[in-house]
Amino acid sequence: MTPFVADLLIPVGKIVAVILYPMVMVMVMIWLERRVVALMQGRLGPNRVGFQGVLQPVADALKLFFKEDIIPRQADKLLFNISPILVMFSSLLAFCFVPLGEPIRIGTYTLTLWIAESQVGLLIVLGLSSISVFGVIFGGWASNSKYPLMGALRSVVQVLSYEIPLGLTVLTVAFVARSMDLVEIVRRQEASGVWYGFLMPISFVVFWISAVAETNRAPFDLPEAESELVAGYHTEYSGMKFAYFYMAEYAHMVLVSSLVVILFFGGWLPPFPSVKALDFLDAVPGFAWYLIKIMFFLYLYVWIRATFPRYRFDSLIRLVWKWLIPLALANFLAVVLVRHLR
Amino acid sequence: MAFREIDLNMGPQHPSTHGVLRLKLSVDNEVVLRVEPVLGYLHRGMEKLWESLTYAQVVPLTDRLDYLASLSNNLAYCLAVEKLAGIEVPKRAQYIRVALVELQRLASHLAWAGFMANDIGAMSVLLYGFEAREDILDIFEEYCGARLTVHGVRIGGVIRDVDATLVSRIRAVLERIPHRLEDIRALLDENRIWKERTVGVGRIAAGDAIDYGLTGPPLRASGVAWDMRKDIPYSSYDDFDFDVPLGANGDVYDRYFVRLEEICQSIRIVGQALDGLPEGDFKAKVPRVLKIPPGEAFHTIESPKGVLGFTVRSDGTDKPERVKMKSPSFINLQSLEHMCRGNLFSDVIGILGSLDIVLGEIDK
Amino acid sequence: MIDPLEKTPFILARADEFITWAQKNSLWPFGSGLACCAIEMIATAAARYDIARFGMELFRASPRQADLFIVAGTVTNKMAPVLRRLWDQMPDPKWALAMGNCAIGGGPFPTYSVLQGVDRIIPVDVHVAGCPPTPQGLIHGLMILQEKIARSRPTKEILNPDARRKS
Amino acid sequence: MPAEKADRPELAQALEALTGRFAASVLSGAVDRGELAVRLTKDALVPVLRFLKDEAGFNAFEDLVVFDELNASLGGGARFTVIYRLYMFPGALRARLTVGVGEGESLPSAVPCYRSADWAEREAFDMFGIRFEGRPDLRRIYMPDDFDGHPLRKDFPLAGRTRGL
Repeated sequence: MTPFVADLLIPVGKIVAVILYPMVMVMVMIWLERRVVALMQGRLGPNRVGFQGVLQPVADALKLFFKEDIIPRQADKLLFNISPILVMFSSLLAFCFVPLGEPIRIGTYTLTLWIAESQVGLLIVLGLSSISVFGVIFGGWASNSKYPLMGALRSVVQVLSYEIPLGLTVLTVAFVARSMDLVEIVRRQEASGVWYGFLMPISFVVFWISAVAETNRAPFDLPEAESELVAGYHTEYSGMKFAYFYMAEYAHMVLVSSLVVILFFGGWLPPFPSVKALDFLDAVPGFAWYLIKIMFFLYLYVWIRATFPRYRFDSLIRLVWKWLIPLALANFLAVVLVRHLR
Repeated sequence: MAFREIDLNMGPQHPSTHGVLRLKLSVDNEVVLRVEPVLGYLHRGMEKLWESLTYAQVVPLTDRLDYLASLSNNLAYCLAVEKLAGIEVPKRAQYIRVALVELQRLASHLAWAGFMANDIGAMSVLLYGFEAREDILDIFEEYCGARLTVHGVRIGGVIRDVDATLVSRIRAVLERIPHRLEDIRALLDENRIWKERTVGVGRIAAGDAIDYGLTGPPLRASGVAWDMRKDIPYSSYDDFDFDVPLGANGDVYDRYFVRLEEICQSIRIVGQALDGLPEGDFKAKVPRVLKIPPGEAFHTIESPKGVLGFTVRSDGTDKPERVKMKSPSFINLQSLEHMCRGNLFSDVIGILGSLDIVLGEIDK
Repeated sequence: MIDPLEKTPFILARADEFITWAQKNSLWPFGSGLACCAIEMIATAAARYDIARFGMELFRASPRQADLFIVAGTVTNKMAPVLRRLWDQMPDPKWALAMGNCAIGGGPFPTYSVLQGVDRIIPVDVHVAGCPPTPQGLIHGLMILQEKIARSRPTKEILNPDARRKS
Repeated sequence: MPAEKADRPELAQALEALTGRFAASVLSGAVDRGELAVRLTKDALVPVLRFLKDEAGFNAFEDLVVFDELNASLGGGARFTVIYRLYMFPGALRARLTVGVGEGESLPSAVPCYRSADWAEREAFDMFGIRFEGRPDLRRIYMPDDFDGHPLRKDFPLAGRTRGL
């Protein structure tokens, strides 16, 4: 492979891919959510634009692109403009560190399916994904309006609280895998023969609940609770800036689902590695397994949304401080003890 | 994160004020200090308008008061006029009225369950409630051609007779509704989040409830068995066997529970009314131009929202001198502040939803 | 109005088609329920009629994110300034649909407190008659609006923003 | 027709006690169609309401109805007739108090006695311009604060004096 291809084209291709991949996933997710929720409610959902309505998110995005962009006169213009970008790009940037599979060998060249490999990839991804909350806070504050401000305040408390159990459960994974490298974590799961989700079910459950709360999704969608706060922190946003918030929420969901799959469900590994009769599953490319697993968790998001009412603020905080954090702490201690005794 | 007490303006355009109600809230860290409802955004001047219409022309306008239960409004007004004019309604018409009004109660409560759950965030229930409600609207559409503003009860009787086809269709719907109700109850009854949001929220004790003039399901949720259908039976309600479901705590959950139980009771009543449908006319002989000698009458019924009454005063012409409506939502809403004070902002929405107000009825 | 004989360059015509395709297929209504018609509007979004099929189920609670103002119900003089303000808060391009006789012309209420037609305060694109209109009627109105959007030429407004302000 | 409760002894007893105690103020009293109907002068309104609530057991306030007697007032009668409807639970009995109010006169408020009369009085003030004394916050409830006139008065035109917008 010529140096030109290796040094220039492939990085450029990767950059395009890392933008396209989350965006396509977001579009698919938006369509999926609207269709699946509709079907769960005995409706049909979007089915007019394109085959079965798959182009619906495209039409939505295009329409929003051509909408007028309103900045309220009382708003803090700089922060008002920055926050949607901050939210969108922190989610997209995190995707640079999320591997999509094992490196592929093309002749002598090794194509890695990630943009940046880092020994502390896990920390970076979590850190970047929590930056997006600043976008929410700034956006809510800069709107200079009461409902967005209340949404932003709710968001602060919620994210601050739920980061703790999230961090504690991630710690158990890092502890067991003895690595913070996302690729390495998957490899360790392959080597140990059991996915961490089955090894440490409590870690997985706490992580998942906290992750749903982190992404501001039902039943934890208090910062944008429609029946209470109109549209929450993005009430004053219109056009493309609103689209950024909207897409960032879904990008965040894709990111969190990817993390769950990598940390707890073996990433791109095929299921049942120890069952000889199912060896043919290895023939399916790892990326396909990866996508299937992500889709499952995205579906779970939608399922939860269609089923549960919204938490109230105090019970939300009670849930995390009285249940999740003690549980995560006990779980962490247990993991350390078991690991130490063995 | 202590921040000052702020005034929050909810409405008149807000997704969960059920229309164009405006609430002036004072909140301190989301804890509600004061609630002041501001009305009149849907004040259409109905009572003034009625004074310029004949007795029969008023009936279709009553549809637009409580638009989720238009037949109940028709019935209350017609009963008041009949009481004033001394019109004897045939037994068959009374039974048809009961069947229609109880179907309307089903529709209203099902829609309420949907709105309420949607306010709390369970959006699927809204769709399930409306799906079940569509079945009932189909019956209305077949009976008199309209879905929402039905205008099925007329002075002296009902608009037309029911035939065997309609009866069998109603029975089919009555069999389907419990299944739909099952779907809703499966999602909510034992749901932890739902219970956290509703149990013990918006409590009102029985004494306070009566003092505030609360009527209908919110009052019965506080354990007061005040139901006009039992207390002062009208339209042959004393012929039917039904229970008045009561709550114990007077909180939002009990209001939910009482309404869902009322759905079951209404199904029973409609079944009995259809079984025992007597032979006879569906309408009394009422002169085309109804002139009523001077006088005044007041009649109340138990509408899905509470005790609904009409005062009709006649001056001897073919138009009422004054029609005054006693609207249940109007009085029920007064107790909002009592229930909300000290609760969280999110609960205001739940409590408001649990009162089941309709702005058309409040603002007239 | 658009002059049908006026020539549009080929590229712009294609761009118009493209943009209006997106706009007409993604009409997010502003969930503004005023009176009885609001119930029928919700019924239209519910299971049996399901306007989600046309991508219109995202009832936005904030006017900033909505494209279509469905004036569903009686507009009173007290409510009229509020409605006008909400309309002004909606970003262009936006459309208004007057649902029901009250919104069209006061309906059965020729009284001291009712605004006799919402087009006195906001420009209405489609009127749907009925008291209240059935969900089928509302969907028909929405389809007419889609046709109207398909005939519009958004590029003209984008290239010449003054034209929009004048209209 | 609902069962008439004219023979219920409570109503007759209440009427007797009422006419005994407030003889000077009760203009007429009867038990009419299962209802205790009393016409009285407005100075005794609050004591009578209190008596009916605390001693006769009419614990719920149902409705406040105002009639504009424009024609009668031209002949010298009071401009408005105000009717208070009370309800007894349990028992399902009703009481009706009738008071006449002249143009520009005010009524003592029933709110200290029955909390649920609050908005009903505001409505009466908004629609007829009857003032109620001894209660806070007597503002218009339906019409905007700057609205001119009281719509339900007989001399107010249906379409209003000024066309809105």
